[in-house]
Amino acid sequence: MKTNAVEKALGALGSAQVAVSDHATRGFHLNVTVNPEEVVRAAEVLDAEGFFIEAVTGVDWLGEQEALAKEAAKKAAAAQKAAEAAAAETAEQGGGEEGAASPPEPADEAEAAGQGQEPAEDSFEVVYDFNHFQQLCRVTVRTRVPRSNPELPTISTVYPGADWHEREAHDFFGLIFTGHPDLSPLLLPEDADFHPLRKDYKP
Amino acid sequence: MSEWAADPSYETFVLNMGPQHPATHGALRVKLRMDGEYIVEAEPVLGYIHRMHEKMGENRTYLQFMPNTGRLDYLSALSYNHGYVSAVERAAGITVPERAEYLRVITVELNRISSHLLWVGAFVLDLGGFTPLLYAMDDREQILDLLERVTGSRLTYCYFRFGGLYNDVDDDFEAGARAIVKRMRDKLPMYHNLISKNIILRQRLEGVGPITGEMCRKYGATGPVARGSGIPYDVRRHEPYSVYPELDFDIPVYEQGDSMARYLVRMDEIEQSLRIIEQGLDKMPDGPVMAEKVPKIIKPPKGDYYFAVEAARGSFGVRLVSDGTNTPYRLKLRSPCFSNVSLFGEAARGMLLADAVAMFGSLDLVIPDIDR
Amino acid sequence: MSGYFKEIFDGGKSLLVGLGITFKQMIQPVVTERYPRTAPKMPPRYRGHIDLVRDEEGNNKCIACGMCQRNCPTGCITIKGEKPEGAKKKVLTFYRLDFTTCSLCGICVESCPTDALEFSKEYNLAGYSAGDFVFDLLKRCEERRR
Amino acid sequence: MAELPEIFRVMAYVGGIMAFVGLNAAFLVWMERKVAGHIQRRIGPKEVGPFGILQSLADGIKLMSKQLVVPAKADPILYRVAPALTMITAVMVFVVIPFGPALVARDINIGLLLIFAIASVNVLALLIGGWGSNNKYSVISATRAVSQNVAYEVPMLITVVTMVMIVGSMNLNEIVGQQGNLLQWYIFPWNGSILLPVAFVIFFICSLAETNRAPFDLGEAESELVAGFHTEYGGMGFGLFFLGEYGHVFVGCALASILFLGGWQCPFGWMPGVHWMMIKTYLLIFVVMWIRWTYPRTTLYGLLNLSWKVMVPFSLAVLLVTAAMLKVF
Repeated sequence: MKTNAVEKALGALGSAQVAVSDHATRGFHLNVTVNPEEVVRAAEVLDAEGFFIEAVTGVDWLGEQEALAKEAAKKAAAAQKAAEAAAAETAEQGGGEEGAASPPEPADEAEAAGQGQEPAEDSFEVVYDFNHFQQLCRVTVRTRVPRSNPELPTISTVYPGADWHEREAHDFFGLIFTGHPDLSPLLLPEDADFHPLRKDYKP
Repeated sequence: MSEWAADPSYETFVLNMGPQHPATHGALRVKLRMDGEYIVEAEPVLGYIHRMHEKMGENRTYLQFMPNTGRLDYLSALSYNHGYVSAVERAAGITVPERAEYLRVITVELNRISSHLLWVGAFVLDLGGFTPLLYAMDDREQILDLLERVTGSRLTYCYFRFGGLYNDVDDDFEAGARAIVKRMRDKLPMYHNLISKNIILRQRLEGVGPITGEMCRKYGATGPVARGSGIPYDVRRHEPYSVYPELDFDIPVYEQGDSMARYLVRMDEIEQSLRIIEQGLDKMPDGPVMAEKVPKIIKPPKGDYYFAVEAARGSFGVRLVSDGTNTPYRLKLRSPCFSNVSLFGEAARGMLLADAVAMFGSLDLVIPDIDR
Repeated sequence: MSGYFKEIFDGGKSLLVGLGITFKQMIQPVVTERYPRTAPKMPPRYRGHIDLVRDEEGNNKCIACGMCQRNCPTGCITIKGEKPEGAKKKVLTFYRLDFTTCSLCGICVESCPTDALEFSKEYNLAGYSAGDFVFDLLKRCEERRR
Repeated sequence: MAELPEIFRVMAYVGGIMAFVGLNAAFLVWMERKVAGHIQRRIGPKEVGPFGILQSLADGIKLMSKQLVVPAKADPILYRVAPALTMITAVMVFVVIPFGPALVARDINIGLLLIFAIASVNVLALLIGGWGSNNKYSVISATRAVSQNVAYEVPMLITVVTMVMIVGSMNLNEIVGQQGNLLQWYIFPWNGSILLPVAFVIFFICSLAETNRAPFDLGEAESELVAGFHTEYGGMGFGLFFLGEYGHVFVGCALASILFLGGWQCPFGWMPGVHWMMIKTYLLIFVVMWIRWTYPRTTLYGLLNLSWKVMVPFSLAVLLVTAAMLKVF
C-alpha cells in the first residue's frame, strides 16, 4: 500500500516523526511532523511518490504554552494536595514510617519546573495536505514555527500550486515563506498589513 | 509566435479581463500581458469577493456556520453542506441514519446536475451560442423547483443538520425526482446534437487549452478538470463516504485534456448522476431522518479532523481543528476552484484571447468559492 | 483529400441537425411564466422571512425567552418581553427582525421551544431603502389578526 | 399629367429609401427579438404596444435620449465619423436595388459593381470606429473585422462573377428580368451551371460574414471583447451602428434573392411585384436570424481557414465549371 512506502521514505528525513492515524476517525492516513527546514525535503519526497498538493494552511496556537504550563502547575498542585493528605493520614495513625515522606518530593520538582523558566514561546502550526490520485493516502505534514519570526522555506519550487496557498497563509497569518517568488497579498487588499486569522487580531 | 515578445524592445500591452467582464462570471480579474491577440502572460488577481469565511467559522458555533457553507460555491451548495456536516459528524462521532444519508446523496446529485446544466449554458454562451443557455435553464428550473419544495430554498441551501436533515421529504418528492430523471434522459441527446456534435463548437474546443496530468498534479486541480486530463480521481470512488459505496456508477475520464474533454466529462457526469438518483430512490429505506440523541450544542473532542467530498467542481475538503468548545478553533475550507484556477496562469501562456476565454469557461469557476 | 470532403460533409450535416433542433424548439409552446400577471404559488416549505405563528384567537405563542435571538448567526433578531404580574410566563412586547442580514438558515425556527416562529411565504419584497426590510413581527401579527 | 421634373423623382426616392432603411431596421429589431424569443421558448417583446411592435420605437427613443459621450482620449474626428460612415454605406447601396419592375431609384447598368464597391467601404467604418475609440478591446475587434471582411470578399466576388457570366450583364433589373417563374431561377442547377446551388450557399455564407453576423460575429464578440468596436459608443452612436448593421443584412439578403431567387419575379409567373421581393428577402433574413441563435462563434483562425481553404476553392470550382458549361452549351 502506498502508505508504508511513503512512511519509510518520510522516516528517512532527519527530524520527521511519522505517525499512522486512522482515516475513518481523523480523515488522514499519515501524520508527519517535521522541522521547518525539512519541509522542502518532505515535499520533494512526496512529489517523487506522485502526490498532489491539496492545501497549505496555518493554525495559530496563541496561548497554548500558557495553557500547558497552567495545566502542569494545576496537576502539580493537585498531586501535592494529595501527598499532604496522605502524609496527614499517616501522621494520625502514629505510624512513623518514612514511606509517606517520599511522595511529596516529585510534587515539588514538578511545581518548581512549573514556575521555573517562563513558558516556551507560542507558535504557528503550518499544515501541508498531500493526497494521491491513484492510491488513497492523505499525508498531513506539520511544522511548528515560532510566532516571533514565522519563517520557513517555500515549497513552490517543488509544487507551483503551493505558490497561492502560501500567499494566502501569508495573508492570514503573516507567515513568511523565504524564497517565494511574490509574497504580495492574494485575497486581502494590496495594502493590507493586518493578519486576520491570528488569535490576537483586533479588527 | 511570442518568443520575440520576450525582448523588451517589443512592445506588449496589458489587457484587463475583469473584474467586471462577461467571461469571468463573477468578480475575478485576469491581468493579461498581450502581444496582439496572443497572451504572453496571464495572472489571475483574486480577492474581489473575499468575505473571510474561515474567520467567521472561528466565532460562530458549529450550527451557526451552516448557512455560510451554502455561500461558498452557491451552484453546488448542497455538496458543501454535506462536506461540512460530515466533517463535524466525523469529529463529534455522530452516526447518521440510513434514510438521511440516501436523501443527502440524492439531493446532492440533483444539485450537481443543476450546477452542470448552468455551467453548460454559460460555457456555450461564452463561445457565442445564446440558445443552449435557455434550454439548460429551463431544465435546471425543474430541479430547482423540486429542491425548493423539499429544502425551502433554491440556491443557497441550509438543509442538512448534524445527524441528519432539517426535515423529511414530502411524499411526492420521489415522483418529482423520477420525472426529472426521465425528462433529463430525453433531453440529453438534444444537447449532444446541438452542442457536442456541432462542427463550429468542436473546432473551438478540440485541442484548446491543453492541461496535462502532470500540471494537474503540480497544481492540485481536481474534479472534471483532472478527469478531463486522464486522472480518474473522484472522491466518491477514491475516498468513499456516505452511501456511495452501495451505489454503482462509473467515473467518466477523458485523456485529451483539452476543453472538449472537460466538456464531455461534465456531460457524462450528468448521466451518471441520473443513475445515482434512480438507484438512490430505489434503495432508500424508510425510517427516521435524524439521529436519536444528538446533543443540542455540538462540542467535538479536541484534535483536528479532515473530510473531503466530491463537489461539482472538485474535491471540497474541510479541515476542522477543535479545542472542545462549541466553536471551532480553526476551520480550513479547501476549495476546488482555488486550485483549478491557479493553473490558468501557466496553461494560458501563448494562447489566443478567444481560446483563453474558451479554456477559462471549461475550468468551470465559481468566484466566491475561490475567494472564500 | 477524401478527409477534406468528409469533414465538410460531416460539418454541414451537424450544422443542419442543429438548425433542425432549434426549429423544433421554436414550434413548441413558450415556457415563460408571465410573472406580474400570474402570481406563482409558493410551496409550503418555502423560506420567506420568519413570522410569528398565530394560534386560534390570533395571539402569538412567543414567551420572549430569547433563544432565537441568541442562536441567530447574524444577530438579526431583537426581542423585548416583560412578565405581567400574576402571570407565570413572560409576554412579548417587541420583536424586530432585520431581514437584510438574515441568511434564512432556519436555526431560529428550529431552536424555538414553543414553536412560535414559522417561515412566511412572502417573496416579492421590493423596497426603496434598507429600512423597508426591518420588520416588526409583533405589529404584523396584530395586523393579520384584524 | 406632364412629366414632373427629375428632381421630384429623386427627392421621392431619397425620402423613400431613408424611410425604408429606418423602418426596416425598426422592424428587424422587433423581428430578431421575436424570433430569438421563440427559438429559446420564450416570448420576446410583449409589453410595448400590441405584440410588442412599438418595442423598437421605445429602443430608438431610449437611444436618442442618451447623452453622446465622447471618451477623453478618443480621436474626436474618427470617433464621430465611424457611425455615420456605416449608415452612409448602408443607405447608398439601396440606390440600385430593384424593389419592383419599375421601382428602382437609378437603374445603372453596373449596379452590382456599385453595390460591392460601397459595401467594402463599410469595413473602413468599423476600422475607424475601433481605432478611434482608443480602447484595447475595440482595436482588437477592429483588426479582426478587417481580416474577416477581406477574407470573405474574395469568394463572394467570385460567385458574383459567375452569376454575371451567366446573365451577361451587371444591371440588377436585367438579372431579375431573365429569371421568369420558379423553374428559371438561378438557384437551380439546370439554369446555368450544375454548381449553382453551391454558389448560392457560398454567397449566403459570405454575406453573413460580410455583415459580421451569426457564427462570424467576431467584430462584436461579447464574451471576449465586451462589445467589440462599439464598446465606447452609447446612445445614437451605437444606434447608428445598429441601423447600419441591419441595413447591410437587408442588402445582403436582397442581393441573394435578386441573384438567385428571382427578385420581384413571382414563382408562378403571374403578377410580379415588390411584395414578392419582400417575401423572399425577409425569408432569407429569417434564416440569418435562425442561424444566429443556433450556432456558437468561430475563432478568427477557424474563420479564415474556412474562407481560404473551403470557400475560395469551391467558388473557383464553380467559376470554372460554369465557364466550361457556358462554352459547351
